Amino acid sequence: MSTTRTPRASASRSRSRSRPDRQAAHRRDLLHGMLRVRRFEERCVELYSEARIRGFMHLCIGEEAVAVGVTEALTADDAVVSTYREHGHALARGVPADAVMAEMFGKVTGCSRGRGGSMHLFDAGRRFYGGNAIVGGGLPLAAGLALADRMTGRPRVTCCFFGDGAFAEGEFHETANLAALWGLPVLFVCENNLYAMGTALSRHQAQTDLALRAAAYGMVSWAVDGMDAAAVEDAARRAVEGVRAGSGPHFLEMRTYRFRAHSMYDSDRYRDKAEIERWRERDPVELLARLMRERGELPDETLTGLEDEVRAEIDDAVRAAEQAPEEPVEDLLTYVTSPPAEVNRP
Amino acid sequence: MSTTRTPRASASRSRSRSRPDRQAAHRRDLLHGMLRVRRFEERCVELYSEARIRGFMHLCIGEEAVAVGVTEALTADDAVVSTYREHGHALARGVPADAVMAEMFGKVTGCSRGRGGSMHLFDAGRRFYGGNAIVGGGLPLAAGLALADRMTGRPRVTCCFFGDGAFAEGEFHETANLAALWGLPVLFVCENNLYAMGTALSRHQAQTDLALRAAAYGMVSWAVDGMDAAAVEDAARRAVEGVRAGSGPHFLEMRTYRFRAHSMYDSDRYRDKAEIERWRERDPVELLARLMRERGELPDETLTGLEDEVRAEIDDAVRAAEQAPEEPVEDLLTYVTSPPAEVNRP
Amino acid sequence: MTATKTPHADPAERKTTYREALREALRDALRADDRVFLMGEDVGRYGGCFGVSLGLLEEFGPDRIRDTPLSESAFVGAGIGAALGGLRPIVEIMTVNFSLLALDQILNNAATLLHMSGGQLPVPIVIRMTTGAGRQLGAQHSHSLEGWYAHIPGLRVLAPATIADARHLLAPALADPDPVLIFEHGGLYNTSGDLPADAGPVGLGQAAVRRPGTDVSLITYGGSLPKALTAADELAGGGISAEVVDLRSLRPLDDATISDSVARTHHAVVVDEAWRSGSLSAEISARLTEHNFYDLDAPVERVCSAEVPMPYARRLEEAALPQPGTIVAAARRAVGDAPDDGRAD
Amino acid sequence: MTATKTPHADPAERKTTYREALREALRDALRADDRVFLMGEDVGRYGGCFGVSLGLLEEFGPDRIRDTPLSESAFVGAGIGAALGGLRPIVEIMTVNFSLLALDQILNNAATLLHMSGGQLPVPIVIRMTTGAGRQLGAQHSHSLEGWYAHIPGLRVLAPATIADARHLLAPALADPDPVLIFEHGGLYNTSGDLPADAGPVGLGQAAVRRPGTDVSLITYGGSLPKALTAADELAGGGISAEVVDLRSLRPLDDATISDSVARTHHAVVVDEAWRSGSLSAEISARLTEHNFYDLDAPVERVCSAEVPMPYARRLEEAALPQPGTIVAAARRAVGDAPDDGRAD
Ligand SMILES: Cc1ncc(C[n+]2csc(CCOP(=O)(O)OP(=O)(O)O)c2C)c(N)n1
Ligand SMILES: Cc1ncc(C[n+]2csc(CCOP(=O)(O)OP(=O)(O)O)c2C)c(N)n1
Ligand SMILES: [Mg+2]
Ligand SMILES: [Mg+2]
Repeated sequence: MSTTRTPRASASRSRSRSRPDRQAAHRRDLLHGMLRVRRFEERCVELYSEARIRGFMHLCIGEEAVAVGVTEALTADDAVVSTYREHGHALARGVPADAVMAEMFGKVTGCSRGRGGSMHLFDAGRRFYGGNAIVGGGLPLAAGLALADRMTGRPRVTCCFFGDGAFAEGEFHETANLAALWGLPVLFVCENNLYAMGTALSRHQAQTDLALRAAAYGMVSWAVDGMDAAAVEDAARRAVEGVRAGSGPHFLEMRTYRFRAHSMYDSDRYRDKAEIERWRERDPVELLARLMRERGELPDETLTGLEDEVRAEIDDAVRAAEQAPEEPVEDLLTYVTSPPAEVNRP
Repeated sequence: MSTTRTPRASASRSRSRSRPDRQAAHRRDLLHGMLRVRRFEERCVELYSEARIRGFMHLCIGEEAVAVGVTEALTADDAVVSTYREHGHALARGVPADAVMAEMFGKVTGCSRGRGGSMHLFDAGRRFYGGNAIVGGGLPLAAGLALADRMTGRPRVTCCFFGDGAFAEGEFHETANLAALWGLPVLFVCENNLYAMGTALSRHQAQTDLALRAAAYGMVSWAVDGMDAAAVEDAARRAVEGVRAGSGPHFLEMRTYRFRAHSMYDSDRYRDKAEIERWRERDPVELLARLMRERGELPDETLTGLEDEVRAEIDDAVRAAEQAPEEPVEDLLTYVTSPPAEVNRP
Repeated sequence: MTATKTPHADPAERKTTYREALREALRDALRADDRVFLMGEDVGRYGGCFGVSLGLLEEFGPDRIRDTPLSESAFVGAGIGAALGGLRPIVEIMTVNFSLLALDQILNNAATLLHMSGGQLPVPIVIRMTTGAGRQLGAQHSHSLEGWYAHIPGLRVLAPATIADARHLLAPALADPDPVLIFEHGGLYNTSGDLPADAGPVGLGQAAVRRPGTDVSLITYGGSLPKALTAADELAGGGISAEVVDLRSLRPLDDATISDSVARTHHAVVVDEAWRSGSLSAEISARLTEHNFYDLDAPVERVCSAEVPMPYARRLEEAALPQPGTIVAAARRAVGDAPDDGRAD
Repeated sequence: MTATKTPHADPAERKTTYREALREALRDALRADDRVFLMGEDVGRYGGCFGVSLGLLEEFGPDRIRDTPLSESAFVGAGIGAALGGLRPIVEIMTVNFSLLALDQILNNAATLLHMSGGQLPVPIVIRMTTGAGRQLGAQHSHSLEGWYAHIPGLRVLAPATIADARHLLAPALADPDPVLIFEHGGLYNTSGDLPADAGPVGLGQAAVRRPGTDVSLITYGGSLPKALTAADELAGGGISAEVVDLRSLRPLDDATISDSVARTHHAVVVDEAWRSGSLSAEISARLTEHNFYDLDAPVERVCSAEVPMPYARRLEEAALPQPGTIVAAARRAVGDAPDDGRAD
């Protein structure tokens, strides 16, 4: 197992320092969080081309600010429901990099014991409920988790990530109505990266202002610059506060972009190179690093230190994943149903 | 077969008279249309209690102005897609009363040869596409019919009726987006009768202003007094014009009310008697009759004449249905697939 | 929220209906465990579309007898989420026909999360729905699709056919940590009879021999059970002793009970209201071939619905469905006691 | 819009892939009939999620190669409506897993409208989708649910397993006035081979004997055909002559071809990638019992997928699926040539 630190799910940190210091330290944490996701996924690309990772794999490179910024605003008690493009969400949530990597290797030490793969990361202890590869399929789950909290009076928030493409699925609309109608503590985070696979937003949505449309359900709803980690975190904090205070579901449209193709199989023929370049200029990692440099908060050795730390963590994760055993074939049918012993638990 | 006249699907009539005369005659036609539906359904109640009609039966008593007013605005080439509460739509569209009655008797002369019953009336010749008992299930069909017209350049409109309850189903939202995105010639007519079975609008919709919510798809969208046949017709004409002119789907929220229970099995315990009474004061048949009386257009003998005509038509329909044969049991499997001879048709 | 109250104890044997037995089971479950709630379209103010939950709203309030908008996928999925969140939801879908709108949630989430998460996420949900034909409700309200659900690993599928099962299957279903689907045949709600006082909780996964016999096994479930029992009476009149096996559990199937019966009778008729091709009857026939090949003296017979969208007209609907008469004919064919005409498939 | 152009004529036999054969069939259909169009998620600019429709947008334009939003129910239903409106839509659903979101439309509208309207409304739609496992795509992208569709009266269900069928099944499917579903196994897209020049249009509803044999019938379809052929090779090495029957049509089933084969071989193994319980393999086994009871010398064997949400890990996935080795073992058991250990269900 890796010994490098993983970000805490809790939002409170560095309380003892002075405010500017705290802010600088917090920015470093955000940068570290995004670098972890970025470098992790870059390594995944290599491993995929070596066929050590298989199946479908979707990268969130370019969208790291959303994963890291939103997760910052959650506490350990809150829940996260995600999609098949969820490496970033899982890592930011605190699922250990080696558990994620081992999962992608199909090993028993993976966070889903190798049964899930890239699209199905789970970590019940961290209330990370996947990893759903049916577009829109996680949304009702989030409403249900929130309903359980509401009915038991627990002041928790359930955060649900989904894409702009999911906004066209009936399941989104049914869930939005249900959550708004019942005032459920759900934070809807729509990662609007302008494409659903090869289909541009304007070719899959009659009205492309998604925040406005969510507002039609009577939810508090904002559009956010999803390339600016601090802006994401700010918006998420305000929204989480509102949700936790009982004012019902909130909706955040995160305006972001994926720098890579939809999946490892996609030759990306539907996007303009110039468009990609334009968005790369707003690379969330670069953007934050630039700000920190301007403020003198990012001396070269700090960045090198972060990169080293991240690299070590990922190296460890890959090494551990390589060495880990696979689930024995005899256990194929385990977990199809719960073990009989558990049948009578309360 | 009945020999009494059935209303024409075409909107043009009485062109030769003077304008006030024409308007009066048109009001009489509207009144006649609504009376036909009202009396037909009242007879259905009797026949149901005699067990001559079976299955589920849903009445539109109280909502006749919507069926009659909207249908007035359509031409014979336009298409209608409806729900399980569709007696009124079918009759107004020109499906003969005896074909509808025979269908409810399960007879071979029924408009679906007795295979459909009350919830599944069809008449391909009149482009009446049912009769759908899955809430929301007709909506995508309407989009598809409209798509066929668009792709072939036919200037037709497809009118789709559905309830407020259907507005919560994902299928409505997927279809609304598709129709608006592709600019399809669909007229969405939402019969908002304030209840989905026993569930009041405010307990199934987070935001109850349905016209406003439809507008979020970028559709032209109005709320209409669904108890006023002339207002319904006016709105429908304007909307049909817009749709036919190519400005994409239009949405009409018809504010109406069902005076009867949801179905013959419903004991209507969820509605306030006073609420029902308030709405009965705006009975669409009474409302129009009152207006006509005030304008001196409805001498007693005219009303009696209309009632007699309607009664004769329904009597004939019942008699014919009683005498008609049932489909022989040997033909049970006919129409599961098309006859082989048709396989090579163009 | 913890389970504190004790379940309501039954008085002596008494007359009741299938519908009331279901309601009592719900009431007991709601009383026994605060985590249990009922959710679905019109379960509350309307009183349940088939009247099953009538009166429960008044006793348990709108939070626990929760009316939902018309959005099958969202509220079934929300039930799954609520189960993940520690509650014990009972979700009602009005009929199996509408459950198709929620099938993605049931298959891809409820049935799959436990395995896909490597054992982390059991989903203790109960989903109830009406199935079946016979009330002239036409092609969109009458089908028997429970066999599809019985195909899905990770689910348990139950079909109470008797008043006692209606009363006593819910508690073990709720106690099960995995998703359980309960199919109630619409034709059974009004059936009335005695609820034995001693009928206790039922073990899940066990078929029941409803009538012992020696010549032929009539294997059935749900709404077809009364028809099979009627057929058995008639067969007895003709000197054929039919054993009637009620599956009760459609997944897993109780292979032992089925197999034992056929090992004794050497003839089998499977009665299943679903469309014949690809119905559960096929699975039972296939298993009989696998387990009882050398016991069988004749081909396994199947009495199923005609492969037609259910027509409204009464005579057509009757002709489309299994009936005591067609069961009798099939049993006669199976035991070799039939004029060679009556094959009605 | 009428059908005017003549279909593109094939040159002599040539090498191609299953994917290209599907694409050629689409291209032909689009050229031959203006009423034909292709609609689905990412069929256009993306080039089709498995590359089948690559290049068609450029030839036929965005009206006829129509990208849809992610809304399976609406665009499948719109296809049904367009068919009612006189067009000949080909609707692509990316995979059978996502088709559950459109199942209501397929069952309650496409399959039902003709009958429910008393014969007035045929629905000439073709719906294509990918099925099957083997590519480590996990539990939400790997299942074989085509057996469910084969249960539905009013539908035709096809499963092209060869390059020739990929090339030649679409035209008759489009000519059929009723809804036709075509299942393409994801593992077949990259298979390459010769497309015979003389392979003409295929009659719908006919199974094909892909390899004649005398000792045992291996009955299969789709992605399992290559595995069955490999198994037959291996069996031949061991002196067992296996006949391989490719169903091609899952509804209706070609009873005559299946039954004839087993009447000759007296032993049957059904290979079906779906979960065993309630799969199409059960229907075939049941029918063999009904039609070939006295021909069968041993129980019908079934080789199916393990009843588990498909796991990601390669070895687990391989273990969950039918493989040539498990087919060989089942065939040996069937003909009584097996050590009594290998039963792998
Ligand atoms: C119901 C369903 N339909 C189709 C797919 C195939 N698919 C996977 S991802 C995707 C695009 C989703 O786009 P979006 O929601 O914007 O998320 P993004 O991939 O951009 O993060 C599609 C069509 C699927 N997985 N599920
Ligand atoms: C998908 C689906 N879910 C549930 C039902 C049962 N059901 C039939 S009508 C109805 C209420 C529909 O309300 P609304 O759309 O407002 O139409 P109304 O009956 O008021 O005309 C319900 C719940 C159904 N037929 N289909
Ligand atoms: Mg996107
Ligand atoms: Mg309503």
